[in-house]
Amino acid sequence: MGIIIDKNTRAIVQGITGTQGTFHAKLMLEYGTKIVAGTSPGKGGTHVHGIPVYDTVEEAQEKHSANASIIFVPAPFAADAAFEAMENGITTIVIITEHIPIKDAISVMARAKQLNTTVIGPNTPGIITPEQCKLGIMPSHIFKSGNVGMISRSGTLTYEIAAGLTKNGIGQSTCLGLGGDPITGLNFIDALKMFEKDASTQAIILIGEIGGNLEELAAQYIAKEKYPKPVVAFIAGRSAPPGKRMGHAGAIVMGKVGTAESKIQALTEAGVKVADKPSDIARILMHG
Amino acid sequence: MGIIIDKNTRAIVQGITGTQGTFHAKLMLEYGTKIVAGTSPGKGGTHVHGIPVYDTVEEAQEKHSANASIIFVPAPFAADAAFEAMENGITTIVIITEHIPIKDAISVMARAKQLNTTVIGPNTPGIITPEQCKLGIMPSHIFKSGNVGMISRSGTLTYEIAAGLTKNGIGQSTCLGLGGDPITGLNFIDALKMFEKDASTQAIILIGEIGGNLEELAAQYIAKEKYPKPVVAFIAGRSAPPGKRMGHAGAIVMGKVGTAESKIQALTEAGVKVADKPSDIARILMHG
Amino acid sequence: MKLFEYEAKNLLTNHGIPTPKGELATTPTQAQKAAEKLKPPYAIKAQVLVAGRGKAGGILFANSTEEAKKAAEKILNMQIKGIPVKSVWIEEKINIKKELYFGITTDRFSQSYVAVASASGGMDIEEVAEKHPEKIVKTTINPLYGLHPFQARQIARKIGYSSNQLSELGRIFEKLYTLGMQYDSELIEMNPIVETADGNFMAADARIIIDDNSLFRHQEYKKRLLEGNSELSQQELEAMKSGLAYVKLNGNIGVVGNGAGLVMATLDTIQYYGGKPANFLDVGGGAASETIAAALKIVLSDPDVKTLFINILGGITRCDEVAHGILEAKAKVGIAKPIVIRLVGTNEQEGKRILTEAGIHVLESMEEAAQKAVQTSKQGGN
Amino acid sequence: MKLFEYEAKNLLTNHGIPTPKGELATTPTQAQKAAEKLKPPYAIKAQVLVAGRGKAGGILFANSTEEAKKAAEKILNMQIKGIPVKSVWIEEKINIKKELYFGITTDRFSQSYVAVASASGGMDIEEVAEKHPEKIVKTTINPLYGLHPFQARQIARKIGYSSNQLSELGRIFEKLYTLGMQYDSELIEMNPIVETADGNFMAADARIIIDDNSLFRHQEYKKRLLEGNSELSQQELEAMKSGLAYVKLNGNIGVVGNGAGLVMATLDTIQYYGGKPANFLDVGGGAASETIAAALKIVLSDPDVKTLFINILGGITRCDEVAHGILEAKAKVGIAKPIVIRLVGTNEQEGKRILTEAGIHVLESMEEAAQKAVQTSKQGGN
Repeated sequence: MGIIIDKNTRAIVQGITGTQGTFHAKLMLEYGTKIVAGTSPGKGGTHVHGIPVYDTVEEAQEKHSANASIIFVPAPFAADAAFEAMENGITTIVIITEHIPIKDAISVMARAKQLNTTVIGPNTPGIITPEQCKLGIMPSHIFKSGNVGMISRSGTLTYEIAAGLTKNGIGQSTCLGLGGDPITGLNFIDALKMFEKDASTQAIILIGEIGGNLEELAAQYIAKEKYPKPVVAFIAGRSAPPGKRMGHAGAIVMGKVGTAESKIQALTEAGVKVADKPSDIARILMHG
Repeated sequence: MGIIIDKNTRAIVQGITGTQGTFHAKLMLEYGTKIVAGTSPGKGGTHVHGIPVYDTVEEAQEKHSANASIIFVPAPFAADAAFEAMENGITTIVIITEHIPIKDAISVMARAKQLNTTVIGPNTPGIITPEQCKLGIMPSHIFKSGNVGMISRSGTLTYEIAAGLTKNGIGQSTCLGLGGDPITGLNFIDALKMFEKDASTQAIILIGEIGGNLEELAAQYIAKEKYPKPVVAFIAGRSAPPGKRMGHAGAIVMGKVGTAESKIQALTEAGVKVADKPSDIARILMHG
Repeated sequence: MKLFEYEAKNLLTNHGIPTPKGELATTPTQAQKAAEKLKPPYAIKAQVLVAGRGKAGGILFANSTEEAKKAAEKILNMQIKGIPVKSVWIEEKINIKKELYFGITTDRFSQSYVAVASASGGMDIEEVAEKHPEKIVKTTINPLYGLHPFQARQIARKIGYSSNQLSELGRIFEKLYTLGMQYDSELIEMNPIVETADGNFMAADARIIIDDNSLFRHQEYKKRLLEGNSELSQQELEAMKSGLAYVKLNGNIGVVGNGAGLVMATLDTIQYYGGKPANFLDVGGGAASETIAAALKIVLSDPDVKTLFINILGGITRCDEVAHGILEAKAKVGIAKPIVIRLVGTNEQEGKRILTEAGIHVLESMEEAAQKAVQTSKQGGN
Repeated sequence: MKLFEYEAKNLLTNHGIPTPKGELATTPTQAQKAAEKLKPPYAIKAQVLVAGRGKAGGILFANSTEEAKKAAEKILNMQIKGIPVKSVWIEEKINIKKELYFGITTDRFSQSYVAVASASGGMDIEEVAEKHPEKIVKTTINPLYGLHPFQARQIARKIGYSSNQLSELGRIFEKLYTLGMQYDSELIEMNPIVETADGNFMAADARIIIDDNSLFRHQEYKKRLLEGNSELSQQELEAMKSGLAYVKLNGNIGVVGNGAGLVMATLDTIQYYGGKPANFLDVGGGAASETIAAALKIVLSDPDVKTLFINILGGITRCDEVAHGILEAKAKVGIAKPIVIRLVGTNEQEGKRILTEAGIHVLESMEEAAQKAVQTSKQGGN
C-alpha cells in the first residue's frame, strides 16, 4: 500500500548518465526500486549499473513499458524531459531538478493536467513508500514502513522529521516531497485526497513553509471536507523576513502573503495540531 | 430542421461597425436572423440598425445570451475575436474574414476542439438554413427551403449551384460554406455526419476544389461507412496548373497532392456521382 | 511568398543550422570573386523560384574560380521555364554520404503543422510519399506546444540515427521548426539535408514559403514581394497591387469572374468545351466598377488573349457595377478583342440594360457563354 | 532578480507602453542637465530595489532645473533601509486623474500566471486585496494561449472603463504581459498606472522581477546581477558566486545548514529558545568540503555574528565531508568565534571522529544544539 508508487512501479531514469543520475540510480536499485531503463540523448546503447541507456524515452518504452520516471536532467532541458515522459505514456513523473524556470514549469503542469499525469516536483527529494519503492534522493535508512503519511515542501526537514518518527518506532506509509518551487505538480490537497483513500495511512504529517497559500487552502479543505484522518503540521519560516527568498524558490513572503503565522493560524483553526519544533511531531502523534 | 443553425439561433455580429459588418448585419436581420447584439472594441454604447453594440463579447453575453457569432473583424484581429467568442460561451462561430494567417487559424481550431465549439470558415460565405436563419454574406433570394444539403469550399460556386437547384424547384435544408482556406473549422466529413442525422436532408451536394485531400478523405468515409444518403459532387480546378494558388488560399496543388483528378477518382470509386459542369448537378439530382 | 534559395539559406545559417559556405552573384566576375573566398570544388546554382532547375541545367559544378566564372556566365544567360536567371549562388560543394529530407508543412485534416522526414531525401518528396509511404515519417505538431526537442530526436531516430548523430539532427530539426514558425512559413524544408562524409549534417538546399496572409507581421518581406520579385510578369505584378488573384495559363481565352470557385469552374467549363483559358482572374466579392476595369485592363494587356470571357454571378457583387466597369475599361483601354459576357444575380436587369444599350450582348447561362467563348477563340485563329 | 525602476521603465517604453519622459542621473549636475531636456515640474526618484522609498523621502518634486539639482543632491546623499542611493531618475511629473494597478504574477494553486488589476492603484496591492477584495480583478491566464487581447479588454472593463479608453488600456495590459513573458518575469507590475487629466494612460511606476532560474535565457541580466547590483552586501555577493542561498538577518547567531527547510526550522528553533539568527545559509545537497568552507567563511566575515551554529543532517551530504570543510575553514580563515555543531546522518561516526579529534564537540539533537547556541550568543554579550 501507500500512495503513487509501490513495489510494482517500473521506472526509468532520465538523465541517468549525469553524476546525480548515475549516483542515485544505484541507490534506488539497491533499495529495491525497479529501474528498468535509463535515457540520455546522445548516449544511447550504453549501460549504467547494468541498466540499458536509450537516446529517447520512446525507445525505452517500446522495450520496457515503464509507468514512472525520475528526472535528473539539467534545468534548461528538464521541461523537455518531462514532456517526453508524459507524451510517451509515463503516468508518474518525479522531477528532482532544481532551478527550472517558472514559465517552463507552468507549461509542463498544463500538459500534465490534460494527460492526467502525476508530476512530483520540480525541486523535490522525490517520493518513497518505505520498503517497497523509492523514486528520489532521500537517505533510505531513516525511513521505515508504517502508517503515517508525510507531505512536505522541504527535503532535509522531511528527513529530520522522518528520522525522528523512525527512532520513535513510528513507520511511514509514503513520504512525498511536493518540491520547493512555487509551481509544483502536486499540492497538499491533492496529496491529502490520495492519503484519504489509502487504507495503510492512519495519520498524515503536513510539512509546510513560508510562501504562497497552499497550506491555507489545505486547511480550508480539511475543515470543509471534515477530513477523516488526523493531520499534524509543521511550518518552517516563522523567523523569515518578508521579500527574501529562503533557499527554496517558493519560500518567500510577498507583501503580506505567505507568512508562517497565516498558515499556522489557518491550520490551527481547521483543527490541525501544529508543532512548534520538528521534534514535537513524534510526540504529538504518540500522545496527541 | 437543417444543421447547425435554425430559427432559434441567437447571434452576435463581431466587427459590426465595419463596412462589411454593418452591411451584412442589415441583410441578415432582413432575412429574419435573430441578431441580438454586435461588438466592436472602442465602439461600445452605440447602435447599428437598432442593434446594441458592446466593447466586449462578455458584456454582450451578460445581456443577450447568444449562442452563435459571425465575425467580420479584419484578419490581424480575427483570431482574437474567435477566441473571445469561444471563451464567452458562443458555441457556433462563423468567420467570414479572409486572409487570416494559417498559424492563427491553427491556434483557433485547437482551442475550438477543446471547447467543442463549431467553427465555420475562415474565408467562408457562411451558412444558411433557408427561410429560417442566415449567418453569412450569401445573396438570400437564390435559396429556398427543401431537402438537399450543400457542403462547399467555394462561395460563388455555391450560389451558382444553389441558384440552379432553386430554379429547378429543388430546395435546400442547409447550405454550408466550409471556407476557402487550407485550415478551416469544419471539413466535409464533419458536415456529412451532421447531414446524416438531419431528417430534413435527403441528399447532399459536395462542392470541392483543388488543394489538400479533404475530398479524398470524405470519399473514404462515404465508402467505409456506407453513407446512407445520396451524395453528388462537383470539383473545381481540373484545368489548374500545379504550384499556383487559384484565388483561395487553400486552392493549390502541391507537387502531386490536391489535384482535381485525384478527388474525382476517389469520389467516383466511393459511389459518388461527380458532375462535369455546375449545371449538371440539378440534372443528376432529378434524374440520377 | 516563396523565398529564393539564398534567402532561405541565409535565414538557416543565422538560426544556427549548418549550410555550405556560399555567396550570391549577379555577374560572372562577381561569381569568380565569390569563389575566391571559398574552397573548391564549387557548386553554382541558378536562383529561381520555379521548381526543376536541376533538370533544366541550372546547377553546375566547378573546380577552379575560372571555371566557376564560366559556369555562372552560362547560367546567367539561361531561362528556366521561361524565367530569365538573374543571380547565382556559389557555394562549396559538400562531400555527401547520404541525402535526407526534413520539412514542416500544414495538415488540413488535423488542422495542425506537421513535420515530415525521410531517409530518402534529395528527390521529390511527394513522389517518395506516393511510391514508398513507409519511408515517410510524419509527426503531427500539437499547436499548443510546438515541436518539442524530444520529438525532433524521435524523428531523427525514426529515420535511422542514434547516439550523437540523433542529438545533432534533432537540434537541427528543432531549429528549422523555430525558424519556420518565426516566419509564418506554410512550408519550410531542407531537401536534401545531407549527412557528410565525416558524419555531420548540413542543409544542402532549403526552401521557405511564407504564408502570404501573414505578411503584415513580416513587413520586410511584404516590401520585397512587391519590389524585388523578379519572376512576376507585368500582369501578375499589376494584379497583386490591385489585390486581384491572377494566374497566367497557356491558352487564349482571357477570363474574369467573381469568386475563386466560380472562376475555376469557368476555366474547367471552357476546357470541357475544347477551349483553352489564358488566365485565372478573380475580382473577389463586391467589386466596384474600378476593380472590374482594372481586371479587364490586366487581362487585355496579355497578348495571348484572343477572346475575353466575363463571368459574373452577382451576390454581393452588383451587376450594374460590373456593367459600369466594363464600359469604363472600354472607354479607357479600348476593348478591341471579342468579348463574351455572362451576367446574372443582384441588379441583373440594370446591368443588362446598361450593356445592351452600349451594344454589348449579355448571356445568362454559364455553359452557353463558355461555348460561345470557345467558338469565338477558334474563329480568330491562334 | 529585481530590476531598478529606470530599467523597468525603459523596457516598458521600448515595448510601446507610455511612461513619463525621464532620464537617469548619478550626480546632482547630471540631474540638472537631465531636467533641462524635460518639461517642468519634475519628479526625482531614488533608484533603489528596496520597497518603501516614498515613505523614506526618496521621492521629491521640483519646479525648476535648479530645484531638481538640489533634490537629486539630497536623495543621492540618502540611505534607504541601510542602502546608499547611487542614482536618481528624473522625470516629468504627470497630471494624475486616477491611479490604477495592473500586474502579472504567478498563482501556485492554479499553476498559472495570473493578471491582477484594480481601480485602486498607487498603494500596496496586498493591502487592497486584504481589506477590499472586491476591488481586485484576478484573471487566470491559460498557459497554452497567454493573455488574449480580448481578456485584456475584459479586465479594462471590469476596472470601470469603456469605449476608447477600454481599448487603449487593453492594449497596454497586453503589451505588459508580452514584455513580462519575454523576460520570464515572476512579477511585472505598473503601480500605479495612471489615467491622466486628458484621459490617457501612463505607467507612473513599474516593477519587474525576473525569475532567477531563467537567467540562462537572459545573459545580459545574469551579467548585470553579478556585476552591477549595487545593493548586495559583500556576503550576499560571495554567496551568490558560490551558488549558496544566503539571507542576512538582524541577529547574532550565524547559521549554516543543509536544505532550505531545515535551515528555516533551525532559525525558528533559535528564535523559539530566545535567540536571534544573524543569517540564513543553505549549503544545499551533497556539499563538498570546499563548499562548507566557503559557507563558513561568508558567515564568519559578518561582524554581527557572535556564535556560529552548524546544523547538518546528512542525506546526500556526507558528515565526513562537512567535518573536513569545518577543519579547512578553521585552518584557512580561523574560527575565533564560539561554534556549535549538530551533525547526524550519512557517515556520522566518521564526521564526529574527525571533529572530536580536532577538539570540536558535536551534538546530535537539533533542539539541544539550538539551545546551546542561544546560550553561547548571550554569554558573549551583544
